[in-house]
Amino acid sequence: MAKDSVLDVFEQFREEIDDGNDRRERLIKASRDVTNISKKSIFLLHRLVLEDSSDDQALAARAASSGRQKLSEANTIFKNMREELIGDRFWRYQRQVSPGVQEYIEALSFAHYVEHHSLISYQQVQNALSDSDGLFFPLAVSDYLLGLSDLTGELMRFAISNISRRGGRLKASEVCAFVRECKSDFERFTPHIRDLSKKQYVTANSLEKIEAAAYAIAVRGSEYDLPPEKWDDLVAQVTTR
Amino acid sequence: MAKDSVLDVFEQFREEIDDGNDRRERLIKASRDVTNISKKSIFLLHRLVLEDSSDDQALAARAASSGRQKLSEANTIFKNMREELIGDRFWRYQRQVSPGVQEYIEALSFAHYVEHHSLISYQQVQNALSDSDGLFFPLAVSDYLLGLSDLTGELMRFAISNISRRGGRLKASEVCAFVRECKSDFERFTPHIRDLSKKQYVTANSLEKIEAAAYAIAVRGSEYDLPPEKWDDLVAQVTTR
Amino acid sequence: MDPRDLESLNSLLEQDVGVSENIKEQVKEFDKRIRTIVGILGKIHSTPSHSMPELLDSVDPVLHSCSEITLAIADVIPPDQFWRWKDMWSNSMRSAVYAAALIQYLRNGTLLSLPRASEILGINGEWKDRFSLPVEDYLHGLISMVNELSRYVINAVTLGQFEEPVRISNFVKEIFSGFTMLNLKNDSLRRRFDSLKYDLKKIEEVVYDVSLRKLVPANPPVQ
Amino acid sequence: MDPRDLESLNSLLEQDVGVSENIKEQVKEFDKRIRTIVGILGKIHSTPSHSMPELLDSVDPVLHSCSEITLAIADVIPPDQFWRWKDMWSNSMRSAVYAAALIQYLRNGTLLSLPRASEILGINGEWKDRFSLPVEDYLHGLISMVNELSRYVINAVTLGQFEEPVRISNFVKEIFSGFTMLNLKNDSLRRRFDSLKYDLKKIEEVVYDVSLRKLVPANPPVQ
Amino acid sequence: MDPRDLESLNSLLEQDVGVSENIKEQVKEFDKRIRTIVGILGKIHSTPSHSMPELLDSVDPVLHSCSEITLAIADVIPPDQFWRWKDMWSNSMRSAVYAAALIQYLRNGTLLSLPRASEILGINGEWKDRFSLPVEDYLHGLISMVNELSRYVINAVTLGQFEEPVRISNFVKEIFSGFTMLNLKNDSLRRRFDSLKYDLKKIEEVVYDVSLRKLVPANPPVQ
Amino acid sequence: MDPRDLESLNSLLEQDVGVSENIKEQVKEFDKRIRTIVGILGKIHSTPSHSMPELLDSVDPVLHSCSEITLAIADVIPPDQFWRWKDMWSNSMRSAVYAAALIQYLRNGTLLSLPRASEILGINGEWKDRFSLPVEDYLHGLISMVNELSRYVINAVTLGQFEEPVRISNFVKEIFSGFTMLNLKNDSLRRRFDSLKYDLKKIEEVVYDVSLRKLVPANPPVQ
Amino acid sequence: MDPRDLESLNSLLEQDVGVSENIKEQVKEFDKRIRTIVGILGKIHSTPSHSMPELLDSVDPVLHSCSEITLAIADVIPPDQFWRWKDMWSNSMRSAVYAAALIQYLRNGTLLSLPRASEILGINGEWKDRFSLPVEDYLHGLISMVNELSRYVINAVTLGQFEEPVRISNFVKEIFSGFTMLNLKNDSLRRRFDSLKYDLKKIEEVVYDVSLRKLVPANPPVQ
Amino acid sequence: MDPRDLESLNSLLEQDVGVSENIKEQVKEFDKRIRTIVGILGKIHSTPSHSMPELLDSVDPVLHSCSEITLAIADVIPPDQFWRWKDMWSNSMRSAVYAAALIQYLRNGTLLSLPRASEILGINGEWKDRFSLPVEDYLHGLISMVNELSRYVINAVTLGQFEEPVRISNFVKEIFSGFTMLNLKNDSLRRRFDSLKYDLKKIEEVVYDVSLRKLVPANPPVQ
Ligand SMILES: [Mn+2]
Ligand SMILES: [Mn+2]
Repeated sequence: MAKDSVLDVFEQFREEIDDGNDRRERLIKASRDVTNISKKSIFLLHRLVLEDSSDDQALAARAASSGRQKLSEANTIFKNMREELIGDRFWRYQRQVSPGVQEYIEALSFAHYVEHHSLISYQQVQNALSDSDGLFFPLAVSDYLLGLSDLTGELMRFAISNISRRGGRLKASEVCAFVRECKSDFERFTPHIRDLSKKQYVTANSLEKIEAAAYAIAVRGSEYDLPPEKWDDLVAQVTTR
Repeated sequence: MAKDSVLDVFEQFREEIDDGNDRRERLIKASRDVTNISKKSIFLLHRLVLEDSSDDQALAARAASSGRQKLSEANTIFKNMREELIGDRFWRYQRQVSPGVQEYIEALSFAHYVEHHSLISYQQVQNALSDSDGLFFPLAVSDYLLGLSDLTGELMRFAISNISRRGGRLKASEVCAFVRECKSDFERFTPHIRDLSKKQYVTANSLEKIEAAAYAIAVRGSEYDLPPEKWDDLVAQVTTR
Repeated sequence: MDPRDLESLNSLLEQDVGVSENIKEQVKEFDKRIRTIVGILGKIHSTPSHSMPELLDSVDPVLHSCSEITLAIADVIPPDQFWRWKDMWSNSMRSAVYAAALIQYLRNGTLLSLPRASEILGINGEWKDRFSLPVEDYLHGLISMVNELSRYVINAVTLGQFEEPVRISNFVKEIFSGFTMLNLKNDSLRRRFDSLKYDLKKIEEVVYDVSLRKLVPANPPVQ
Repeated sequence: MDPRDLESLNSLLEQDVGVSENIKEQVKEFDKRIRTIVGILGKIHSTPSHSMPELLDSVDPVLHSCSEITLAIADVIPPDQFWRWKDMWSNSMRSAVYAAALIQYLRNGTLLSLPRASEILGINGEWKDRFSLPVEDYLHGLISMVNELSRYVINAVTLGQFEEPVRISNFVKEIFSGFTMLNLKNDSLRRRFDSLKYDLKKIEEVVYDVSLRKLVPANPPVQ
Repeated sequence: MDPRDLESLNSLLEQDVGVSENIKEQVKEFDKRIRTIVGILGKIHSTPSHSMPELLDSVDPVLHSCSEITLAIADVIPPDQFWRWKDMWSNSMRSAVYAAALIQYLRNGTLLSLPRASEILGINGEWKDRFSLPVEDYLHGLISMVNELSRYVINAVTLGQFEEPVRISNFVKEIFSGFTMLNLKNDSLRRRFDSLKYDLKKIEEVVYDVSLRKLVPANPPVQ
Repeated sequence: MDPRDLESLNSLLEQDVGVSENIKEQVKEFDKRIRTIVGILGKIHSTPSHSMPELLDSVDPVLHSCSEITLAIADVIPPDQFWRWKDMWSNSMRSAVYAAALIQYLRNGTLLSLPRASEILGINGEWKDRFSLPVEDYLHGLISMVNELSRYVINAVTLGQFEEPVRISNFVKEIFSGFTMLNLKNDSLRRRFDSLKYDLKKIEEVVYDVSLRKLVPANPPVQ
Repeated sequence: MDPRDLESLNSLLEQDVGVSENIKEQVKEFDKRIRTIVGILGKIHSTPSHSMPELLDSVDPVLHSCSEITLAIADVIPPDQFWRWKDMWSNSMRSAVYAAALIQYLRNGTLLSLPRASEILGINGEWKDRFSLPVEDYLHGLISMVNELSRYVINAVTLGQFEEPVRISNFVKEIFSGFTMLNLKNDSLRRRFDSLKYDLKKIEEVVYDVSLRKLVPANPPVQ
Repeated sequence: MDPRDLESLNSLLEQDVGVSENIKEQVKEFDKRIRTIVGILGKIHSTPSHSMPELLDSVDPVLHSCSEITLAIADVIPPDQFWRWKDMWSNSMRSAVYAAALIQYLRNGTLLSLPRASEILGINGEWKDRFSLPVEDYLHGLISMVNELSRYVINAVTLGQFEEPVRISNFVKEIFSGFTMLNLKNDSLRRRFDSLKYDLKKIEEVVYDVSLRKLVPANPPVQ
């Protein structure tokens, strides 16, 4: 290469490198936005499920739908990211995108659990991450699992705040069983996914908190010779103003 | 407070907290943009000062002006931040803004050094950070000093890459003296500014690199009984094609 | 660096040192008073209802004297620099809010509002650029109060005051539902809000104990 | 989790494990060949010009055999997943570029271009979604070459080849000015670019030595 | 370097690489089985007593299959090099001991001894120079079992099995006082021993809860 | 370096090594005795009141033998260097204070004073420049005692000793309010002071449990 | 807690706080002076021999003023507590020794002894129980001086003072072999001793550079 | 826990403590001798060729006395446990190899082989299960020798021994290309191998310096 051609070639390199850096920067920003929306959606869900209601199932459906509504703002962002993540670009920028995607999955799976008492499937998350033109970008299995792993922390909060509401004790033991199963299901994935074993510790911790709460109820309840359904009524007589 | 009023009040709190978080987020993004522009400006300067030229001073002035030109993009961003940082807000969000400001000062002071061979003053940075309506936002002394401290690293690169150009050896010893003085001037500020002593280590490191380069020239030169001005000519006869 | 510039920078930094040392001095005194207040309030756990008013009254003078501190701090803070320095006294301020909120609840059964908290601590609304009570600190104070109430509930029952759990349970539920309105970052406030959930649960358990043992009449007087 | 979902996730992950182990196998072989190449090239420092062509020729077969590796890797990488796996062989790839660039310079005195490097390493332009030679890796390879040339300059003079420093100095200056065109992040490439500056400086010092001692004629033949 | 010396050095190094890769392969499989075992044992927390035997039986085949691993590892370890490589599988081994000890306790209420643990894991006493179960690993396994039991106690009570706490409390106390007698050097084992104290306290609290509420017949633990 | 200077520097350094090794030896023995003491005291949790005196008496000889250690340490410490070396035995010393304080409380229901603690451990008031019991270590010992009492309360109730919680609750409240008055700097002592609050809360819960169930005569704690 | 005991505990703790704050105040001032000294000494690297005496003389007043600090600290330290507080000013003290040693070498080419260092810093031999200069701090100061000299050698040559390297090389070799004789325990001093070896190598390279180029009269170092 | 089991566990643990303390004692002595050896070898840098034999001879007795240490260690190591304890003396052993290799090179210009190193250090081939010289430690020792030679080259030239660089350059090149052939795993040895490359480069620069100045007869190094 002659000197000028060296400069020309490096100028091309510069453009390529700058393009990559600028795109990385845009994606980091988009990912932060998605994270914020998802966090708000999680708080909204926590708030809504505690509203007074006579029909628990209806309340849950309403809450989940509002949560998803809020999350749809993230979908708009994802849609805009499609171009940036086309072809081999997704894996090139996966590390930048992944925090937002994981938080989104945490929120989405929380809404799903509130409504259906079950784990959202990989396919269902993919459906959420697509429009009529198909997927916005590939869904990494690691993002799916790490997002779900974070869900267990929110479920712990959900169980604890529900516990002193009517029917909350039942809900807590449901969540307890659910989180226990999650933990055990995720165990086999830990060798494949970096950071998952660290998150399994967090899950174990949340699980123990829920178990402790369930224990406290059981112990206190066992002392009284009353069917649990009656407790709430008895207490209600005292506490309603 | 009655229950409803509690909720009303907390709803106000929510708005206040959300406002704060959203503003913080916007400022983080703006700061990242400023950082990127500043980094590009620094590279531009490094590139321009190495161009072939017969008039060193003119070349330097041209380079500095191009660097500042690039930096003016950051000024547009700063201008937009003015509203966000008005009144007591500046200190509230200083930590978010400061990385961008420091990188900007690094770039600005580099342009200044290239042109004037001197340290840009606090007042001069303030002037750069204002328009006809005054300062965009207050300039923290810590940002000023930490930005300048980073400058010494760029000056080290500047000195080393210049060293094998005509007149570069003189420039290197100028930079050496300048960085040595910076280090000694900054010393008294270290108790007041967190992180400055860590950066002083980096400066000491850069300084030693420049000193080593100056030493190598001196040692090699001393062996030959020639005035240094003649070296370049002698070498030029050999290397020009 | 130009010697004059050097000098002027140095004088700017020395000014900051002056502000900081002034505040440090005040905060030391603030902490001392807070320690006294917290010490006295520690006695609520063994104080029967009828002696409570007297105990609470004994805190008032010290608590009100805190307004001397806030005034002194506000005086040394340069305009618009509130947020620059506030970390230095946040902890003390939160404890002050805690104390004020606890006293108000134990006296009237009501929740201390943020403006009222500011007022008690002598924070002048006109100082806005130099001193105010941020929402976060107020909320931290409330959570500390709930933490303490969850302990108080236990001791009240031990002292035979069986109606306290139900009253406090209702009060804390109200605060809890306020907190659910907020979107918190993963910060200390969120962690402490989680702790509030446990307090609420614990208080509820006491309510169960006294209800199921019928230690409390079925329909307490509306507050 | 639904057992079928569990199974399907697991099979996705197992697939990845398969890819990864396949690549690991190839990289091990890649490294071995690179080690051989680097071993041979280590001899340039004690090889006089006239024996250089022979030495360089002896590297060719091993270097060309690397295209077997790139082919094998490209074969196992799923479409569009190039960037997911590339860290596994980046180091080897950079060394391969280093070797190819060094050979080309020592043979022809010219700079290896990125497309030519790809070609030598058997990277097919049509694999774009599964395998390519990223600019960063190419640039790392060039810097390694300059590092080696700065050592070679010294040894060439020791061997009495006084014209080498000037030639190499010009070549490296060209590369250096290419690098100044780039906006680099604070990453390993920037750090290594800094090292390039030192190499250039060191080569220049040798040029001084031979010029001032008049060991080299004033106007060497234009290349 | 003398080529023959070089040859012999390299063959020594290659051997080590071979051993290491062989072991790595086995450990990967070991881990997989351990994870399966741990996964199943996780269900004890929601399993009522009457279904426990069945659950424990379902672990047996996997646990016994671990002896294939120990055999395979013992086979590749050169004589006298047990201690060189053992860190590679210590964690898995400790988990295996944990599982075996937990199963034995839940089945018979007795403590697994070190020789019995070796036997279950298929460790042949004649391998002494190539494979054994070090005391430290055995003890780590026991501590893990106690950690798990302290959680199990909680969940057993939740399931209404009120007699478990007292039984487990006695078992753990015995282990605890055993550990107190041991001369543990100040290392990871010592740190984990502290966790034992914490577990014991937790279990005592459960015993307290059920005794207080007369959910078990009054029967003060034997001294 | 001037040989004489060198000599004197080295002899200074050697002296320090000597002191340090001497102390290490003693501390090893100290630790051993402390381990025995702590081991015996661990039995208080399953010892009914009537056998307690006998248990406590059995600790006395070992505890008193610790004065041999303090004497031996004091002997090797050069004048004025107490604070240089004390970290080496602080932990053991704190445990000794803990044991002495626990024994005194369980015997007489009273709090061990600092001078009395010194005396029991055989610390001679005249050693002031070479050995003393610093306030901090004394306070650490007291906190450890409270930590243990919070566990003891639980087990006492399990053993049917329902009057213990109220007694201990009063004792710990007194210590707690004593600590509240102290101006603790923000260090490890402050952190452990928080654990005291937690212990107190736990003891109060036990008092609540036994009061609620009328297992003790209604008798509101003295203020 | 007995109120009188409490009183005495608290007064002990308050005393410590007082001592600590007093020292902190002094250390702040100490640091300021040290920083001034270090700032001035930074100029040795650009000062030609003939201006050196003047530069060094300008440090003297500040350095001597440090004796005010040592006096002030010694005054507030209670008898026998030197080792309790000394970490608060060790760093400053080491820098002071560094400065004094560097000045003495640059003036006379001799090594500052420990007693002379104490004297310069105004440390009174009679304060032994309250203030002294520990060997470790003295040695740290010497190592810092060597670190600085290894940099000075480079800059001296740049300034054309070709005789410096050989002189300094001999001086540093002497110090180095002195350190080799010392029985350093495996701590920070040992680690810094390794840096000395690195400095020595650096200085030897400079000596090599000037000898090779015959910039100094051939004069092999004395063995 | 079964008392007999406990007994046997404890005796196993006690044995280990015994072994460990025995070794610690020996290693302390080993280190002392190594320090002496390294101290003497430090003088090679200022020793002219003709006095070198005498200097090297003076090391021999100390070096040979190290075989007492290896014997003593081998004696206390239980069969098969070499790899369990070897980290305790690896550093000393590497230094011993370094010393032996350096001496052999300076005496004969030849490379110390692994078997010969074992022999010098008194390691008996029959101890295989209790004591041997692992390849890694031998190689670490060689690298340290090269590090030292790169410093020696500089000082030799300063002393006017211009023929040393070329000789040493050839020797180091041979070692370097030996290492290139070895399959080093990515560990500390690999990292230190990089330092070797750096040393070689430095030695080549010295060769350059002396060749350029015609201080040695032109004589291109043999390939
Ligand atoms: Mn979350
Ligand atoms: Mn920079």
